Amino acid sequence: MSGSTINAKIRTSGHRPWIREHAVSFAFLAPAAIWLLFIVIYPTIDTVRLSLFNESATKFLGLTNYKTVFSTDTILTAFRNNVIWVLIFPFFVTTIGLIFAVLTERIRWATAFKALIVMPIVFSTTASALVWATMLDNSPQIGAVNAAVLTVSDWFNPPGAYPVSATAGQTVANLVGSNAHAEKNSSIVSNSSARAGGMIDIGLEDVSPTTLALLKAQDAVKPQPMSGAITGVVWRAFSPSDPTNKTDILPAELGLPILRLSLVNPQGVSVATTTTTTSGQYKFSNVGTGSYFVELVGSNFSSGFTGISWLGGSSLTPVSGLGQTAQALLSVPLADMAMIITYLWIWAGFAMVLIGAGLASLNREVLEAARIDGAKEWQVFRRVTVPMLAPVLAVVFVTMIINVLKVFDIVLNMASGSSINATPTLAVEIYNDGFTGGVHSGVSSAIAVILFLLVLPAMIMNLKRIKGV
Amino acid sequence: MLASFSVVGVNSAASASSSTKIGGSVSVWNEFSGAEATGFATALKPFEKETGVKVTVRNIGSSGPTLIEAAVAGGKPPNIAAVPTPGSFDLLAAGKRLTPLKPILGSEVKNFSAGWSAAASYKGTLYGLWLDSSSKNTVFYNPAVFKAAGITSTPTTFEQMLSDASTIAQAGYTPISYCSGTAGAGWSATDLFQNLFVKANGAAAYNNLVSGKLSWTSSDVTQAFADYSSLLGTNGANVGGISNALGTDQLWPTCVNNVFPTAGAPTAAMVIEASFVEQTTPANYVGSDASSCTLTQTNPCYDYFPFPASSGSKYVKDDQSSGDVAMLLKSTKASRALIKYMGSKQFATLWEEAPGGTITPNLSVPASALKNPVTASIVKNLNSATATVFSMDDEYGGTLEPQMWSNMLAWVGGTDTTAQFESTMQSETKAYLAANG
Amino acid sequence: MTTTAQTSDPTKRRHLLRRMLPARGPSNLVLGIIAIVWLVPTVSLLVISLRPEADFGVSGWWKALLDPASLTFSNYRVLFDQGFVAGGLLDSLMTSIEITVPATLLVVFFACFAGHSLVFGKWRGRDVVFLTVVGLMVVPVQVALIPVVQFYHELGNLFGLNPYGTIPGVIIFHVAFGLPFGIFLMRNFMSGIPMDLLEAARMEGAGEWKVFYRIVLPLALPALASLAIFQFIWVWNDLLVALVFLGGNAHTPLTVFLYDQNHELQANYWIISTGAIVSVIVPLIVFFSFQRYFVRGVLAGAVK
Amino acid sequence: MASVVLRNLTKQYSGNNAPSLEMLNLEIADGEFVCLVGPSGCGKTTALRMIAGLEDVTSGEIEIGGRIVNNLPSRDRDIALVFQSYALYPHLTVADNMSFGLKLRKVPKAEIEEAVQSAAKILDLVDLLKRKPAQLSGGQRQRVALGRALVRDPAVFLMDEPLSNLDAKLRVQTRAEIAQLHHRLQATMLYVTHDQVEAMTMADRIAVLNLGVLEQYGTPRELYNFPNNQFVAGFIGSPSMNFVSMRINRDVERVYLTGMSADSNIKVTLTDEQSDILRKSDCSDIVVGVRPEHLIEESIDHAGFSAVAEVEVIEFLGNDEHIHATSDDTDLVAILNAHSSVARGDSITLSAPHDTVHFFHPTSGLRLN
Repeated sequence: MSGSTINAKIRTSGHRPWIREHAVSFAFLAPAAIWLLFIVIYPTIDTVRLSLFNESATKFLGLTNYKTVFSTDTILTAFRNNVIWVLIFPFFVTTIGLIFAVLTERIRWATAFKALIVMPIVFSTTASALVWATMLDNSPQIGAVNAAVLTVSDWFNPPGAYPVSATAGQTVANLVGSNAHAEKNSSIVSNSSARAGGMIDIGLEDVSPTTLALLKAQDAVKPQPMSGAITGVVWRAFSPSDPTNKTDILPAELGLPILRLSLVNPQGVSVATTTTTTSGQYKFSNVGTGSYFVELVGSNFSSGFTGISWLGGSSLTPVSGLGQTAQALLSVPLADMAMIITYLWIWAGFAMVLIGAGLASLNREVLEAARIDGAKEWQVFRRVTVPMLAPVLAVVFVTMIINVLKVFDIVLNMASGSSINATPTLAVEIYNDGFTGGVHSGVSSAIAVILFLLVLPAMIMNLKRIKGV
Repeated sequence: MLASFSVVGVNSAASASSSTKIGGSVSVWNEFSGAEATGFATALKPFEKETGVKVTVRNIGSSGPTLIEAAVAGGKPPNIAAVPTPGSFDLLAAGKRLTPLKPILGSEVKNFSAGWSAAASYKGTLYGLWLDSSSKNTVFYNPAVFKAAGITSTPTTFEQMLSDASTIAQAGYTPISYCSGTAGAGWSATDLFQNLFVKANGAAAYNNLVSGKLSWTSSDVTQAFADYSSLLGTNGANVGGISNALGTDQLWPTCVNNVFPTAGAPTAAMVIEASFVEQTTPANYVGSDASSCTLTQTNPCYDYFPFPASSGSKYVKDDQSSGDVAMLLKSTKASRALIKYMGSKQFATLWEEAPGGTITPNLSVPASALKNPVTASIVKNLNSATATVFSMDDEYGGTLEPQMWSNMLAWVGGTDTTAQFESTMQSETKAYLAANG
Repeated sequence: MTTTAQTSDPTKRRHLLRRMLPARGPSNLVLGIIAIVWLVPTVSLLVISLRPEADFGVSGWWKALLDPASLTFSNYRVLFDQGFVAGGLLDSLMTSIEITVPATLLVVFFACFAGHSLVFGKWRGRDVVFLTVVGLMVVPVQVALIPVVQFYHELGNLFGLNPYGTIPGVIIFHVAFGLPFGIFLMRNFMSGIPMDLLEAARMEGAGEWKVFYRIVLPLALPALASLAIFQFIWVWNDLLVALVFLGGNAHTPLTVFLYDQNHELQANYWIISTGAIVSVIVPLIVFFSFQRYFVRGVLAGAVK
Repeated sequence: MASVVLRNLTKQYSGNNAPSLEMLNLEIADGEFVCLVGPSGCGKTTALRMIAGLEDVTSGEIEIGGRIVNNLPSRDRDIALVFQSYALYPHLTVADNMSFGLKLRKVPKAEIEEAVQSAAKILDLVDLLKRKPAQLSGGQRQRVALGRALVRDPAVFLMDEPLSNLDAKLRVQTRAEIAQLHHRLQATMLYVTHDQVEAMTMADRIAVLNLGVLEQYGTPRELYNFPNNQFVAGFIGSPSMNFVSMRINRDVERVYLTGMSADSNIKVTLTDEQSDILRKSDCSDIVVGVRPEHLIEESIDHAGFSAVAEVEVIEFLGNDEHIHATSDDTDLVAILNAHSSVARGDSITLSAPHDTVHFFHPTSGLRLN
């Protein structure tokens, strides 16, 4: 063999292919690496640097910006909101995903169902926020959610024909025009009393012409007295020709139809009921001895359900007896809940798909073994299925924590003017602070670094878990 | 056009004599939409034709200041931007992003009153040009509803306004349809407070409050809120209730349509908002009483009265206004020419003439440009103001603006007492002023 | 990919399972109700977009269901009649496509290359590189906005090519923020490709490039599809990046178009709902056409 | 066709203490079929992958066809490898799988076509050429993998346990086919398996590896009859050889073996020749080995090995049966004719003739006779 010469030749050229192989490998990595270096890594490092400088990045401040973060109310509010999101959302989305995943195992149209539930993920957050802002509109005439609540509410608390808008500061007392006063139970009782054959007229004001048009009210006409009966008229005692005259029935003043009336004795006990005609007249026949008052029953003025202001500025838990800051930090804005509901709508499908996959890969024989061991269906679920699914559930849960820590779009798109101050999250604060008063923002960078540090452990946890799925 | 020809400076090739074609293009960012945008484009046409400059207008919506900041940082600001927020104007001027306009505008400077010029200056240098203005000193009302309540003349004092409101309520109408603005953005609630404060205490006190020289906890502020309460406390002040003011459904133009409905009968009598209500109203108001009112450009079925001051107030003619201030971010021959044109009589006249009800603080506009008597009256009122202030939320750029809205709505909704509002505002203003100097 | 022998087994199992579960009736009912609840918001958007503008503030959208004759395409007609006017709906639609398609393709290609390098390369430290990339998934987008805007400005100063305010500027940003997830997904998928296949190809004379595009790329196609769908939907639905980098531009994507409408003085609900439907159609088509890959992507990308 | 020579081939993975392969020397003649056998982890696959160029060589030399190929990439070594997993490209058809390498080499289309057709014919794949691997059965896939190697017409075929994924019946059949293929092609083949039956049936020569060390290299017959050491003796043959430890007693006139306990049931008698060898050995104990197939159930005269054992388990295999029996706490396995009437619990005598008894050194394991 001519070993040595061949050897030498190959050895000298021997390392080239090795290097070339790696060169190709590096070349493969290069585009991604360069891209990430300039657009992701550099800004991240720059953010850490900026967080230690003043707003215009000219003076080193050390940790001052971090101190500012923890002593600024708006940023603390953002922290609070992140906490609310993290505490509520991952739990619910995982639970809902689990329920859906388990239930879909048992139906034939599971594919269609899953597609339907997953669908919202592909919607832009802008569109989703828009849809849900409309769904949650506080007028039951527009918002489907409040309309649904209204339908239920009307069974128990139907609105009267002459609803009083309590939220506008209107009270039953405002309605009183003449010869009557409002009682504590929201009813209106005549000032004068009458015996059989007598008459009681009551004038009301503040009654919307629209309502009267709707009820086809006619001009008020004073009825004739009748023996053995108490009669009278209830009318809208307002005329543009003489706005201050509440006692006389002026031309074109309308009677108030379908008012429910009650005849009450001086002890306040109702002895008879009736309703008014389209011209506002009423009649109580066969009235006994003694004098009686006429009562306009409170239910006439009930406004019923007027809608929940989901996206308004109200909070779920107004804690009284605490300092203002503490109160602000402990309350849960209703708008947060509205956004969480929207987010559940978006992400439930994601949780369902992941958990469903976990469910499909479960060893069925273990479940069957449990059944053979005598476990009931619920026990199988509770003691075997769920524990076996634990790794998947954990991945969903932690993924959602990461997701929710970075929550941004939904808040930007959904918060209304009145809830805009109550609902920002850290990511929103980074955005808000970053572009105010010039674009260098130390505080904004400090928030970003903190957010980064908050997400990181969740991410590490997930990567460890995900290998087990 | 010819008038400006005589004062051509080195920089003001703007005069654009018909023989000079400048060419090139100018980018303009603003927040005009709908009819305003159309009118703006119409008003720019002669300039484009004369100079051969192509003007690209872009509506940057309400995130305008953010986008301008980003564009400046990105090295590609627009040539000209117009914002409704004097606050962000000040920040940009302070950051030396703007070009001084006095040498560029030349004689056009004289088209603006000293007040409006001052409002377009930063530390004494003129950096801006008010393109349009709105009077916030306006209360629009439905004459048919006033008639139905037996009210024959509009109120001239705040007290009279309260008593009229009470009468209207008795008649079964909501006296005041309270706008919570787009998505409840609190600016309307803020405007109302500002009207009350400036009418009672005058523009100087108002500006002191803005600049932190007057404390939010002062009795003047407290009194303004007391007045505010008495107005809202008038039963049924607000269509759908106060909680709706804080929600999302009292959207613009719903609050206007309560007074000037597109269908059916009106449910409310007055809407207290700026003159841009007009831009919403004529377009869709069918008139509440078709027999007596035929809606035309010259005969609107709506009317307004100036927001009244309490009887005895010295500041009846101190008004609140708003508008869009144009500024030169990137100076080129074409953009200088354009901003000079924007200060001209021709531009302002064309813009006011265009449908949409835009009015400008440009004094050179002839009265004949306004065919609508309501608009004409508003302009007259605007120009006769002894002092003009801007909305505080506009003066405060950035974070204080939404903070103030939110605080205001918390007060309106009854979550915060007046004292709580005052102390919150005081500390937030202090922090804001400390940060933005 | 599956033989008949493989699929028959699980179905048999499923039948067995079904028999052992309690009655399906209640499940069907409960899920039916859930399905309706889930569908309602989407239907509401569709109905609102089909109602006359004036009806919005007057009555709930469900009223239109009782009176289908009141529905009209006029909102769509108005929007589409604008044609490709800058800032109009169709122009925005085009801009969305112009941004989304390149941003998707670039991420897919670069992630494939990088995944190949990280899985099949034999250089030291590739685990460290991979972990770094995964770590980058944590970085919130907001963090990078300002520095990148300034970086673009610098590019303009140095080379006269400032991507700020241009579509490529948005694409560059999206590609960068799509890559960590893309690399993560591709690397995870590729590590499931048997090394034997690559060795076989190498032995048969394939160089690294040939191994990549003749063997790895075809095999990674499902993951590639998942990634493409995810990236497509992510970019298509992005508001923030487009707003900051393109907000002042005449041509903005659909999300910015919608956001602008949403926040102006007048709530143009008819434009918004109609525009929202248009904006949702493309991702929906993508979703329903490639549902399988989408679900696979969900499974693979659980950490994003 | 080419010979393969391995010289002091060593593989040391970083992080491992012992090398995975230590100083392997092996010469494979041109056209020879060599099996590398050994338990898992013995280094046989490592050796193969080093020859294939898939693993770096720590030290030593690999020579294929007279060329030292240590630093040549796989593609330049003129080899083909059949993987244990077959490594068929799932996205390509059978035909494309087979022609992949040729296409890369830019072989003219017609030539490729011809090569594929002829390989397909040999392997009975003609009807399957259009299919994808997923549509094939295990045996078919295996043949495609072979076909892919075949069309390349390499100097050396390398096979890495190519039959391990097949069921028992198919394995026997394919084993024969591969053997036949080798006869037909007369190609150099290096075949890795852990199954000694495969090695015995197919190989010209077998290399037995254990713990990275070559234990023995020889023809199947050599390995069976003259295993170098206890490991090879135990590894080759099924069931494996019985081993019994015994004590060496060196009398003045003779050497004899006794059981480890006093009352042992096992007796081994030695021939003179064997006595001589043991006398010369330096140890006091010895391991006696006897294959199960050499044990018979009767006492014979002059038996080399005999043991009285109690039957514990009987495995009936049809023609014959495996008897597991215990004697002196030592398990013995014997293959007996199925007609024997042995029953569980019986006490039987198992014997084997002198010439079938092997002696191994108790510590080094080396064969003494």
